[in-house]
Amino acid sequence: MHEVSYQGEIRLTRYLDDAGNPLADMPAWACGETPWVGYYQQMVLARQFDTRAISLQRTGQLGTYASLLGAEAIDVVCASLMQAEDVLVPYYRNHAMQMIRGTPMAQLLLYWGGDERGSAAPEMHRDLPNAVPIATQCLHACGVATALKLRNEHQAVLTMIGDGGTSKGDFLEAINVAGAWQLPVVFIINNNQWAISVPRSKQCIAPTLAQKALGAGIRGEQVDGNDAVALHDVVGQALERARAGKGPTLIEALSYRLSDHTTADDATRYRPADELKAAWTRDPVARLRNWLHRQALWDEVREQSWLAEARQLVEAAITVYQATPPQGVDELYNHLYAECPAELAEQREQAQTRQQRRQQGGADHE
Amino acid sequence: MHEVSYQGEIRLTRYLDDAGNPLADMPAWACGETPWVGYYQQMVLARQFDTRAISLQRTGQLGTYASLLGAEAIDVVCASLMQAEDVLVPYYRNHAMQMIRGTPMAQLLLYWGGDERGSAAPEMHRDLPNAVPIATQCLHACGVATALKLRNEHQAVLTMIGDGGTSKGDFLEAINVAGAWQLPVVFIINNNQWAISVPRSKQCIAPTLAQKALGAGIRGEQVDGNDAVALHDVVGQALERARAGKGPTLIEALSYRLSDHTTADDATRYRPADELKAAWTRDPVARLRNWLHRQALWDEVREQSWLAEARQLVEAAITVYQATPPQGVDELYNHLYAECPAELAEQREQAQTRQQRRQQGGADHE
Amino acid sequence: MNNHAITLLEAVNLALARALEDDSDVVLMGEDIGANGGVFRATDGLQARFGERRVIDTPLAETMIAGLSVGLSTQGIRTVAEIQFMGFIFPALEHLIAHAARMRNRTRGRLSCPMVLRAPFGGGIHAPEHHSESTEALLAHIPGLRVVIPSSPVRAYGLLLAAIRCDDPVIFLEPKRIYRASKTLVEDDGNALPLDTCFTLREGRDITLISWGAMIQETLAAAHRLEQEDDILCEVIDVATLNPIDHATLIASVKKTGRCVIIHEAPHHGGLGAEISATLCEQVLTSLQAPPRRVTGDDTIMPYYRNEQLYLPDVDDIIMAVKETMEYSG
Amino acid sequence: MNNHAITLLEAVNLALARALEDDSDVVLMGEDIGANGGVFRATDGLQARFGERRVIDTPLAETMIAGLSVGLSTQGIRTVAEIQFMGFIFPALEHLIAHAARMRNRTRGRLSCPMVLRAPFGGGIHAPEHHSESTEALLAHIPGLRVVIPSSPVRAYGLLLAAIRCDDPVIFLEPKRIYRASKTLVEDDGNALPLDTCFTLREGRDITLISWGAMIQETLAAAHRLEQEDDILCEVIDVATLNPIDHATLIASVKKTGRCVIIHEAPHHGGLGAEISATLCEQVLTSLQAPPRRVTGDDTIMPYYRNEQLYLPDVDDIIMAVKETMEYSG
Ligand SMILES: Cc1ncc(C[n+]2csc(CCOP(=O)(O)OP(=O)(O)O)c2C)c(N)n1
Ligand SMILES: Cc1ncc(C[n+]2csc(CCOP(=O)(O)OP(=O)(O)O)c2C)c(N)n1
Ligand SMILES: [Mg+2]
Ligand SMILES: [Mg+2]
Repeated sequence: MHEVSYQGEIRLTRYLDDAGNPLADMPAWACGETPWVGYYQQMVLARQFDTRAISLQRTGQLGTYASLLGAEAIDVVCASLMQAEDVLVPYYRNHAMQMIRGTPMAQLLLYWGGDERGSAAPEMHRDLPNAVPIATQCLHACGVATALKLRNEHQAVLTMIGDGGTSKGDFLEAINVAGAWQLPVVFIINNNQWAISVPRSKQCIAPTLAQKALGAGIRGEQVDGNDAVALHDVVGQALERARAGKGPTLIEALSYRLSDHTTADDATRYRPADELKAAWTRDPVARLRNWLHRQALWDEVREQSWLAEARQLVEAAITVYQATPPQGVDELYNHLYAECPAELAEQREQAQTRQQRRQQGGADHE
Repeated sequence: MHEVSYQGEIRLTRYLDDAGNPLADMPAWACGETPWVGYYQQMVLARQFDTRAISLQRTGQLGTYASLLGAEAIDVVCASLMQAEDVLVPYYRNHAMQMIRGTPMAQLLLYWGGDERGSAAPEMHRDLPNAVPIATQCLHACGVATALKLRNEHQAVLTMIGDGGTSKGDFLEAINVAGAWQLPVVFIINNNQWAISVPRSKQCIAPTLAQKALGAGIRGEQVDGNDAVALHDVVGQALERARAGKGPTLIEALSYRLSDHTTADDATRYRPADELKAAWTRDPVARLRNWLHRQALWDEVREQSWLAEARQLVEAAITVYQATPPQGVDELYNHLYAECPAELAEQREQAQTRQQRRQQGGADHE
Repeated sequence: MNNHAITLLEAVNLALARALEDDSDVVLMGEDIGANGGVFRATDGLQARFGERRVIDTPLAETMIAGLSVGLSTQGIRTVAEIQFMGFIFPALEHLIAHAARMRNRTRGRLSCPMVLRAPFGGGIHAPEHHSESTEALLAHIPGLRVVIPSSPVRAYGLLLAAIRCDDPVIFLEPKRIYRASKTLVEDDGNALPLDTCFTLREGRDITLISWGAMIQETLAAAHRLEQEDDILCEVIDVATLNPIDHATLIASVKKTGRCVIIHEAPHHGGLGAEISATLCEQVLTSLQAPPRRVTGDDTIMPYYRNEQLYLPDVDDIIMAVKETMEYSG
Repeated sequence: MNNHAITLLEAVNLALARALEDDSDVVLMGEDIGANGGVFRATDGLQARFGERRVIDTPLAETMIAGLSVGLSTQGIRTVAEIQFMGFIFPALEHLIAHAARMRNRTRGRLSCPMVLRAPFGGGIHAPEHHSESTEALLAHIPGLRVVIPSSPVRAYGLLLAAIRCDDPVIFLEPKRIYRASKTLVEDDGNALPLDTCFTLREGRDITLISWGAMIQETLAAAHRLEQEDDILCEVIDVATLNPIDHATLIASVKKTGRCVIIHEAPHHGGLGAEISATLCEQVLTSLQAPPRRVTGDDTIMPYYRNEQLYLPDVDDIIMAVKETMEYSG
């Protein structure tokens, strides 16, 4: 004797096909210059930043770097839809989000150049710094959202995670408590199909990752992450629901990691070349450009002039980055505690002496 | 432009109403003496064990004890349906399961009496001992299931967890990997509505806990945990699917914790009395008795004689338990490593000396 | 409650109430801390008094509790989270070590984690497996985490207030064996105690006894008996804050007495007794008239309760170690 | 691969291959260890050779990796799990501490956890945050866990084989800074090295240098220079197994030399240097001609890579500590 005690479903939103053609008649809000041209420009800028960051790394001028190639639409649309007083809790691939939220590109380079000051930009307000340990950011986002709720601030928190990260307890505990407490959080899964070398299919047998929301009793949906229009629709509504106290949303944005995992990775070891090739036909940047071209909102002239501008912006940031002298040895000790404890202050002093010694050429030259 | 990319549902299985009346015509397999009378007897025995364990605790003869009152049907049916070569990975409330799997009651008492030998019964075969850290057993169950799979043994692993435990990452990671690897595991949630003082409603906003299976892409269902017939149906099929290589199942058994959380708890501090009273009308033991009475498979005479027998079995176990001398001090050191390292052997020797000293009355009497 | 003699447990409750009262940014969070008042009653009555928004029962997930606390505290909410028993703290460690301890350093001071994680710890109460651990050394090894352990009602009150007001993450470990051991007068004056100092509980001439948590009881009892029976005058120091440690006080004392015994319940190997012993040797070797001794738990698992007394050091163990140290000659 | 000069990393690979070859109950598991061969290539080629059933890519969850390993190993599957970087080991700790370390003791020997958890550790490779930690002290404090760290290709091969064959859970930490530092001849003879002994790498008369992992390089370099330049003969000991430690070898050496310096990368406070220093003082106080010294990381967070060299001890630091110890006089 069986009865149905629960039914749930996940929907997928798409507006543009791979070539940037509307899949059906476009709604009115989707037409016109704003916000699409701005989105496009940010996406181009992000890609320019990415290209240069990789080349800096290749020439020994930057540390291991996580490319956002292929995730430009997700990053740009999410960040653009956020209000200044919303809070971003990023993962390590959200450079464009951070730029749009106000972090100068030079600071992003500092971060990836192995300098803590990259996370210290005053422009970051109360946004959290990058979380490297997978999925931990999801719980921080819930904590921040709880703080907003306790203070009756009607703002949203947005956090992102990769497809691989959805297997880790932190993410699953986070969506559960977000539901239980109806927190104003939007969780975005950047499902780029790979977690380093592990394909999406090996993380989870469920056909969608969005359906993890059903287990937590929260709203979950899929969106084409290469489709800026669809992202604008889905993420925008989720942020509004969060701000209106209507609870959390889990959004699985379907994308593809067009790059290696990081500059330390070599994806040819494990990833079929034709899969990558096919993914390029869904490139989010080309798709939006085509759609704008089609509507005569963009053309080759604007493209070239924006590309030049983007290049300039990035080069200027690189110059600032490269001109930034390293932190002094005391900075290893200054920020650990609100006030430096006696023993640590002593270690700081010894470290300063040692550093002088090292600069003067070692123990023998004392 | 939205399309539906996933649909899922959870069903609830029940055969008997609260009073033990069939909710509809009963299937043929549900009628007759076997296995129902055996189930009933085990449930009565379990309750007798439970009653006496609590009284031992109250009189200082046993440590903190977690009562299984209200979960008898779940435990008895699950354990009875398991084959000897299946593996049980219990949590701390599965006394009846362990008994039925072969652990002598005296050993169970030893465990709750603060003696490691309680988990050493050779009758436990390769079953795991109780897991106290919430939800950890679910991952162990997956590990055991992976071992079975690697060795091509077509057996099942069964593990249990409480409603509260479903919020913890271990459980969620476990059902995910069980799905990804199609492991032969049956996860039973004993949803007794409370996690110590925290009600089910505060753990998760989803209407069922079974739907967490949907997020992991595995089969999930609800069953009336006070209904031995429904349990027999649902758990039996899940175990068979597991053994047949058809993958894992998550079963949410709806029950009620008719006791305090443990003997260290006082549920009147947080639990409405009328809720408890209402829950007693769904008592699994009375329900099965009524159903057996109705079919003339049980009567007051058999009841009394079985009760007497159950009492005897339990008292005999208590006698064995109470007659068991404590372990020697060397036993603190003998089982940590396969071979006792030199330093630890030295500590063992000193501990033996110290113990002699203590028994002789302290430092002054050396 | 002003001016009543109270237990250590009640002092914890009193400090929590005071902190909630004084600062609307203080929030408590944990499993069963609401209506139930915590499994030990440390939060008894606080939800009724301060409401469900400030005294919050969480879902059952320690990783989550720690992760939420990190997020909350970055926004200036002083989160006092409870882990029900220290044996269940492990899932919280990633957030404590990788985030709470680092947030200020990582952002060069832009954000910080003014949070407290409370957990009862230690053995001796006849509890089930995993309810008797002393793993303070794991936490005290982490730069950026302050680790604080009170050993009396007065210090529980003052140190917990200090921990909550501290702008750094603090692990506050409560010795549950002495939760209700004795009552002393605690004034609810809102005064915090310092987190950068050891407490000298008893001055002495002959030897320094160094301990923390519940073992302070046995240590004081040993000192008392040693004075009575053998005229050995022990200086007794409660380390109280295990990271960063106030080594200066310990060093000064051992310079004076020339001898020391360090007492803790946690296993010997890599316990904090090692850090203290090593630092003393390194700093005051020439003042030492005998090797420092450690009286600790052995390097095995705390046994189930029937045999737990076989594991725990007792007063006689301390007395013997002291006597042997006093009698040491090269 | 027989008789080729190989790196420490290749020696790890060689030992894993040998173990997979010899015992069908050995299974490898971890993130990216399959087709990718591990982010450092420690498992390169093994999945191709031994198949997906024995070299298993897991979903991304360290708690799960540890929990599965516990379950698998209770059934006699010798699971060799990889944690990609030691900075991500924290979610695994509950299963390591509460289960792997206890299973044998808890069941009085009925079940056990013959598993190995491998993780690369330590700084100096210009990696991002959390990729440079040295938290071996946390693990070595846990009774029941063996903690093993190789410092050369030969020891990597022999100790890893021993770890896999050991019937206890072993944490095997690989010093990634020297993964490819040098090549030496390693015979693939299937012979394991003992897990209960330190390795004396260099005999010496004047002072004992005690270290492990990557710092063995700097320690040996310092010993070399001290001999060349100052005629100071250092005995160099690689502790190798950090729990249980072979204190006897250390004690014998320091009894002989009368002096010692302990070198590790991990933070000073509560690091294993403290345990070694304390034990030496307690056991051989009268043989000590100078206080033991610790050359360690400071009690702060390993900085991001631009400044990581400011954190790591170097050869000169060791040399200075040795000289000061040699010159010590009361
Ligand atoms: C807890 C933890 N484990 C392992 C790693 C190492 N690691 C870094 S990124 C990564 C894969 C992440 O994949 P995914 O979540 O899909 O995100 P993506 O990088 O593809 O955007 C891994 C395993 C880590 N950073 N944290
Ligand atoms: C990791 C962990 N955290 C906390 C506890 C303390 N604790 C023991 S039982 C329990 C509640 C469990 O509730 P539930 O999962 O519903 O199972 P039930 O006891 O109701 O069967 C708690 C919090 C624990 N044992 N392990
Ligand atoms: Mg990915
Ligand atoms: Mg429950």
